[in-house]
Amino acid sequence: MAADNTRSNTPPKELLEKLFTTAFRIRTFESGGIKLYRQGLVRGYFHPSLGQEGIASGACAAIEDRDYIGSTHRGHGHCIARGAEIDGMVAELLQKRTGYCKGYGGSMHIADITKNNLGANGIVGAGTPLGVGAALANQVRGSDAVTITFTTDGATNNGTFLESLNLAAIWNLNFILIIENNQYAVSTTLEEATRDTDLYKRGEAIGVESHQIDGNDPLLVYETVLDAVKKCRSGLGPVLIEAKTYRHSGHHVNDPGKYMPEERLKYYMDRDPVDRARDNLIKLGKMSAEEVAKLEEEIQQEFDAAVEKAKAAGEISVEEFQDFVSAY
Amino acid sequence: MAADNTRSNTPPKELLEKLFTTAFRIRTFESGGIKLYRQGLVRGYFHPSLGQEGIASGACAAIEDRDYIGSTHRGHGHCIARGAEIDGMVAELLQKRTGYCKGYGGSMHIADITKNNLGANGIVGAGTPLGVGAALANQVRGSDAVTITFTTDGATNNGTFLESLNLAAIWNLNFILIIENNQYAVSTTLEEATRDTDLYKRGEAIGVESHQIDGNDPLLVYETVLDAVKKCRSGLGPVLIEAKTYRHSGHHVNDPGKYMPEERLKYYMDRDPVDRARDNLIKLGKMSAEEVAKLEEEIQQEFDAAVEKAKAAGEISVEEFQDFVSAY
Amino acid sequence: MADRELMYREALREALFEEMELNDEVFIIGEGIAERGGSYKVTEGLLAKFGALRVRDTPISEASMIGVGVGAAIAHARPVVEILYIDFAMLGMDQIVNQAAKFRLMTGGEGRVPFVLRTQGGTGGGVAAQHSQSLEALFYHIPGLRVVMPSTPHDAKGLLKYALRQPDPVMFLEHKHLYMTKGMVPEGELIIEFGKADIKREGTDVTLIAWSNMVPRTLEAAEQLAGEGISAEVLDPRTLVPLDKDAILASVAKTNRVVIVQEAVRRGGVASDIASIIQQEAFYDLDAPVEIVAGMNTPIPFNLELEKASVPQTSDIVAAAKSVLHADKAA
Amino acid sequence: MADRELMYREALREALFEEMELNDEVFIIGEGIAERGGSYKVTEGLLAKFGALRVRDTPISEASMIGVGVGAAIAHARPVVEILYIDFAMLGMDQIVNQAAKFRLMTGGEGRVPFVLRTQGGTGGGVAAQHSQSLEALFYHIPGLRVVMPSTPHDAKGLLKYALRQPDPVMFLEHKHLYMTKGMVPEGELIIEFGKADIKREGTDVTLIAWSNMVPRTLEAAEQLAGEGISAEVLDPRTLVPLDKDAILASVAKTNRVVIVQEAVRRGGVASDIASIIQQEAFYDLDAPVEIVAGMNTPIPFNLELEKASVPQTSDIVAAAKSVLHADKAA
Ligand SMILES: Cc1ncc(C[n+]2csc(CCOP(=O)(O)OP(=O)(O)O)c2C)c(N)n1
Ligand SMILES: Cc1ncc(C[n+]2csc(CCOP(=O)(O)OP(=O)(O)O)c2C)c(N)n1
Ligand SMILES: [Mg+2]
Ligand SMILES: [Mg+2]
Repeated sequence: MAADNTRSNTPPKELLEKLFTTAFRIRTFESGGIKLYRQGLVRGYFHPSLGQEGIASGACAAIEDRDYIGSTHRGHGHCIARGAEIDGMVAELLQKRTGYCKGYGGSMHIADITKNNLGANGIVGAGTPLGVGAALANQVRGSDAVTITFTTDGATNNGTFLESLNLAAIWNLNFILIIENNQYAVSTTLEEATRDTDLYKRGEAIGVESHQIDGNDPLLVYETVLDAVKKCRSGLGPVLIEAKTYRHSGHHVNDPGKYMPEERLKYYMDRDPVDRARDNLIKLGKMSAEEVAKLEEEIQQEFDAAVEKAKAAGEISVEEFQDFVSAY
Repeated sequence: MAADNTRSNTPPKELLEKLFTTAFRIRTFESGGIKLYRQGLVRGYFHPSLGQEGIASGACAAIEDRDYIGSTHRGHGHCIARGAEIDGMVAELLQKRTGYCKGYGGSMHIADITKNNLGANGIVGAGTPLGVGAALANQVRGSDAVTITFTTDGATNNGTFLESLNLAAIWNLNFILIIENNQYAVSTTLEEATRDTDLYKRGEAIGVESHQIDGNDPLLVYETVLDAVKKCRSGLGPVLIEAKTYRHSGHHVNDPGKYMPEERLKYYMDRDPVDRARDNLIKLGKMSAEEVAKLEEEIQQEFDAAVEKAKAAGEISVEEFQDFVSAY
Repeated sequence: MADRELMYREALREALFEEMELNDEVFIIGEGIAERGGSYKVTEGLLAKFGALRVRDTPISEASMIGVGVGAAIAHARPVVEILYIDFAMLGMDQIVNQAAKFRLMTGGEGRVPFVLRTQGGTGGGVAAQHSQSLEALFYHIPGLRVVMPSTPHDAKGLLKYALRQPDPVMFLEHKHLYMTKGMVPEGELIIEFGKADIKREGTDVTLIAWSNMVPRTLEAAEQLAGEGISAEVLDPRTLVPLDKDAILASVAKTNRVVIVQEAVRRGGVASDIASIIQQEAFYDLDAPVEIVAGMNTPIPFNLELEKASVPQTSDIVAAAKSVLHADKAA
Repeated sequence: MADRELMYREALREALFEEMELNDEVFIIGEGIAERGGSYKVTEGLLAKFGALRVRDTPISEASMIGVGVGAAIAHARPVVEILYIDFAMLGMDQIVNQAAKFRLMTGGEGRVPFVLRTQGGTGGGVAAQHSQSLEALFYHIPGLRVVMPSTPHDAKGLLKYALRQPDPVMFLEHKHLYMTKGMVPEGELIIEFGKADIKREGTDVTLIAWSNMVPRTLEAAEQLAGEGISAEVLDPRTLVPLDKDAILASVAKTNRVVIVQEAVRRGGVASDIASIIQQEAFYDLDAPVEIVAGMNTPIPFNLELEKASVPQTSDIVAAAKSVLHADKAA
C-alpha cells in the first residue's frame, strides 16, 4: 500500500512532546558526537542519523516496555528513542567503562540491552533475522510483545530480507520491519541498486501487509507503527513499513557526501523531521516557543553533562579484559 | 503476469519430436536409474524428476549451443535436455571413470560441462548466483548468449533468489530463471513455506518481467522460454518464469511420498508432460503411433546399452585420486 | 536411575524431550523436523508432545533460521536450530561468526546467546562433496562459540542437556554415521559439563585422541593394537571448545606418544591445533612427534572407494600408533 | 624495468590495471568500487579506463556477489570480486566452501574456477568486532582454495597478477593497515608464483614466520633482536595455500628454533597447523618447542588499548624469540 497521509484527530500533547524531545535528543547526540569525533575523541566508524530522526522517534513512541527493537549500523537514534541514557551512550563513544558496552562495542554495536534492544549491527541486513528471532521467542512464551526491527534500503537487497520476513509471515509473528529508506547505500543510489525503488512491494509479494510512508513525518510514523502494533497484537503480523527519508550529510563522519544533489538535499532539509516535530508540538500541542526552547536547552545540557562525565570516567583495563575473555 | 495459454500457429514437427524424445529420454533415465538404485548399484541421493520432464525439455529446446544452463539437486533432466549422452550419465550414477564426473560427483553434481552446463547442485538455491555469473561473463565478453538457471519453489525462500535476480535485473543480464514449482520441499508444502504461493510475484516486485505457466505443457514452456530468450538477446532481460508442476513420486528414491494427496497426484498424472509431448507429436506433428513407439524403443535401448557399458567400465583408482588431489 | 541401551539419535531425542519438559522456553525449528521427525529422526514425537508452537518446520532459509535462533536466544529463550547438514551451516556463517559469537563481548559481557545449533557432518553413504564435510575447525577458530562433538549415546544425551542450560552459543555437531549406534544411557538426569574429556579406553604406551565418529574407529584400532601387545589410551575430548587440555597433557605425560585422529581434512584442522599445544606445553614429555591421522586434503568424492580413501580407516590409525612407537628407534 | 616506490594499494591497482589491459575477460565487481574507487581506493581509475561493463558497483548482496564471481569463473571469465571486509565474506561462505572450492573435483577435474576474491582483514582504527577479524584459517582449511596474504607492495602486485592467470579460486587477503605502506615495485611484468616463501630477512639463531601485517611487525622485532645480538630470520610464506613447506623446513634446519606470528586468534589458527607440520617433519631439528605469538581468543574490542592487547605487538614477538632461545636452558 502506498502512502496515505490523512490524519484524524489531534494527537495528545504528551505524545507530541515525546516525539519532539526524542528527535531533538537524537539530533543533539549526533551533532555533539560528530564534534567529539572531529576532536579526535571517538575512533572507528560513526554513522550519524541526522535527518532520519523522525523514524526512530515515531516508531519507539508506539511501543511498550515489554516490546523489542533491533537496529542497524546507523543505530544511535534507535537506541536513544528506545530510552537509553545519553550518559551511557556518550561514554560508549568515548570507549569508557561506563559506556553501555563498557567500551567493547562502540558506535556500531551500541545497545542498552536492558531496554530489550537487540543492538546496533555492523553487518547490513543481519539484524532482521535477529528481530524475527525475538518475535518468535515472544510467541513461544505466549507474550504479545512486538518486535520492531529497523532496517535499511541497502539491506533489502540482502537475502536475509526475503528469508526473514517470509519466516515472520508464515508464523504470523508480532514483527514490524521498518525500512529506513534514505535512498543511499554509502554513495550507491537506490536506483542503481534495484529496478523498482518501491521497496514495500517486496513485502506484498510474499503476502505481508506493507506500507510506504514519509519517514520524515514523526507523527505519521507513530500512527503507522501504532496501527501495525495493534495488528500484530491481534495476531495479524507481520507488517512491513517503508519509511522514506534522506541523510543530512554523508554516509559517515568522514564522508562529505558530495554525490548528494543539492536540490534533493534541500527538499529533505525543508522537510526536516526535527523541525516538523517542533512545529507539531507548537501548533498541535500548543506549546509555546519559549517552552520548546527550554526543552532544547535541557537536552543540550544533558548531552554536555554526559560528555563531562564520560571524559572523567575510566576504561576497562587490559587485565580485566583478559580476565573476562579467559573463558572464550 | 499469470498464465496465458493461447497458442498461435502449429509448431514444426522437428520441434515436437525433440520435445517428446527429450522428455521420454528423461523419463527413461529416471525410471531406469531408480531400478539401478533399487538393485543397490547406485549410492547416495537420487532425486528423480519424474513428472517434471516438460520443463527441462521445453526450456532447453529454446536455446542454442552458445547458451548456458544451470541446474538443481534434481538435475538429471536438465543435463539430458541440454544434450548430455546417456552413457556418461549412467556411468556417473554407477561411479565409473566413464561418468561425466568420473565418479567424483554422482547424481547431485552431474554435469556435462562441455555443453555449457554449470552443473547440478546439492545446495538448494546456490545455483542461481552461479547462473547470474555466467550471464555476467557473457555480457562482459560481448556475447548474446543467454543463461537459463533452473531453480525450485524451495529455493525462492532462500536469500540468493532475491539477491541474484536483483543483480541480473540491474545489469539487464541475459538471464532466465525458471522456478520448477513442484509445490513441495521434501514433505513441506508450498503453503507451509510461504503465504503467497504465486512465486512469480517476487520477480515483479523487483521489476523483473515474470510469468506463471503450466510447467507440464512442454510446448508452452518452450514458447515462453523462446520469448524470454528473444527478450534477453535484445537487452530486455532478465525474465522469471514460474512453471507449475508436480512430482510423480516422493522427494527421492527412498521417500514413498505418502504425504502427497492422491487426488492431487492424479490431477497431475492426468496432465503428464510426457503424455502431452507424445500427444502433441501425434496430433500436431502427425507422427503415427507406430513411429512413436519405435522412438520409445530406441530410447529404451539407448538406456539399456548405457547400463551395460557402464557396468563394464572401471573406476578411478585410489592412486589416481591421490595424484589428482595432490595439488589441493 | 537405570541404564538402558539407546541409539545415539534416541539419546538426543531424550535430551530434547526432557529439557523441553523442564523448560517451556526450549523450542526447536528446522527443515522437516515436526511431522516428519527430521531426516535422521532425532525429533520424532516432539511435535505430538510439545505442539506446533515449540516444534516447527521451516522453509529452506538457513541463514535466517540460524539468525532467528540467535535472536531468540538474545531475547532469553532457548532455541534449538537443526541444520540438516553441517555443509549448509555455511549459509549462516555470518550469523554464527559475526552475531552469535560476538554479541556477548560487543555488549560488554551483559548480553548472552544461549543458542544451540544442532547439525551433523562427516562422510557416509555417498552423499558426496557438499554433504560430507567435517567442518568443526571453522567454528573452533571463532572465539565465543562452544563446539561439542559427542561420540556415544551417553555423551550425546548428557552434553545436549548441558548445552540447553548453559549461556553461550553451542555448535552441537553430530555425525551421520553415529545415529544408529547404540550404547548405555541412564534414564532421566544426565548432565555432562563442557570441557571434560573422557578416557574411552585406558592405556600406557600411546595416547590416541579422537572425537565423534573417529572414536569407535580408534577404539577398534586400540583393540587391534592390544592384540599386538600395545596398550593404547583413547581420549575423547567430547567438547573441542572448551578443550580439556589438562586431561590431554596428563595422558601425554603418561604415554609420551600421541596420535590425533580426525575425520576432517589434515590442513588447518583441530588436530593441528591440539598437536601445536602438546608440542608447546609438553615438549619434553614427547618421545616422538605428535602424529596426525586425518582426512586427505580433498573434497569428498562420490565413489565409494575414493570416499573411503579420503578419511581415516582403522588400519591408518594402527599404523600411525606403531609409527610413533618406533619413531625414536627409526630416527 | 625500473623499480619505483608504490603504496600497497597502488601496487594492487597496478596489477589489476595491467591484467585488465592484457585480458578482456578480467572484470571486477564490488560495493563502491567504480566511481568511488573502493573504500581503500584500490580500484580508483579503473572505471574511467575500462568502463562500466568491466568495473561495476553492486548492491549489498555479498552471498550472491561471490556466487556470481564463481559462476562467471566457471563460464571461463576472470572475475575479481571485492568484498569490503573479510568479516562480510562470511555471508558468502556457502559459495566459497561448497561451490568454488568443490566444483573442480565434483566435475571430475574438468571444471575450473579461476575466481579471485579480494578482501581485507585485521585490526585497525577501532572498527570493532565485526570489522577486524583475521579469518584466513577458515579458508585455509577448505581444500580447493588458494589463500594469498601479501605483506608488501611488491608481493601484492606479483601475487595478484599471478592470481589472475592461474586456474583456481583464490582468497586474496589484504590488510587494512598495509594499504598505505610503501615499497619498491617494478614497473610492468611481475609475476610471483604461489607457493614460494620469501625470506624477508636472513638470520641464523631463530626463524620467525609471519605473513600479512605481521611481517613489518616481525621485521621490527628482528631489528630489536639484532640490537641484542640475536640473528633472526624472517620468513614470509606469502601464500598459505599452497604453503612452501620446503622453505620453512630449510630455515628450521638452519636455526632449530621457531616462532610463528599471526594476527588471528591462537585457537585453530594457521600458525597451529604450521607448528604441527614442523614438529612432525622436523622433530629432531627442534631445540625448543615451536612458539606461537597470536591474537588472543577473543572478538576484537572497540577500545584502543584492548584492541592492541588483542593482537601481537612487537614486544610480544621479541619476548617469544628470546623464550625459544632460552627454552632448553630453562627446561
Ligand atoms: C553485509 C555488509 N556489507 C557491506 C557493509 C559496508 N557498509 C556499511 S554501511 C553500508 C551502506 C549501507 O546502506 P544502507 O543499508 O542503505 O544503510 P544506510 O547507511 O543508508 O543507513 C555499507 C555498504 C556492511 N557493513 N555489511
Ligand atoms: C541449502 C539447503 N538446505 C537444505 C537442503 C536439503 N534438501 C535437499 S532437497 C530439499 C527440498 C528441496 O525442495 P525444492 O527446493 O522445492 O526442490 P524440489 O526437491 O522440490 O525439486 C531439501 C530441503 C539442501 N540440499 N540445501
Ligand atoms: Mg540507505
Ligand atoms: Mg519443490
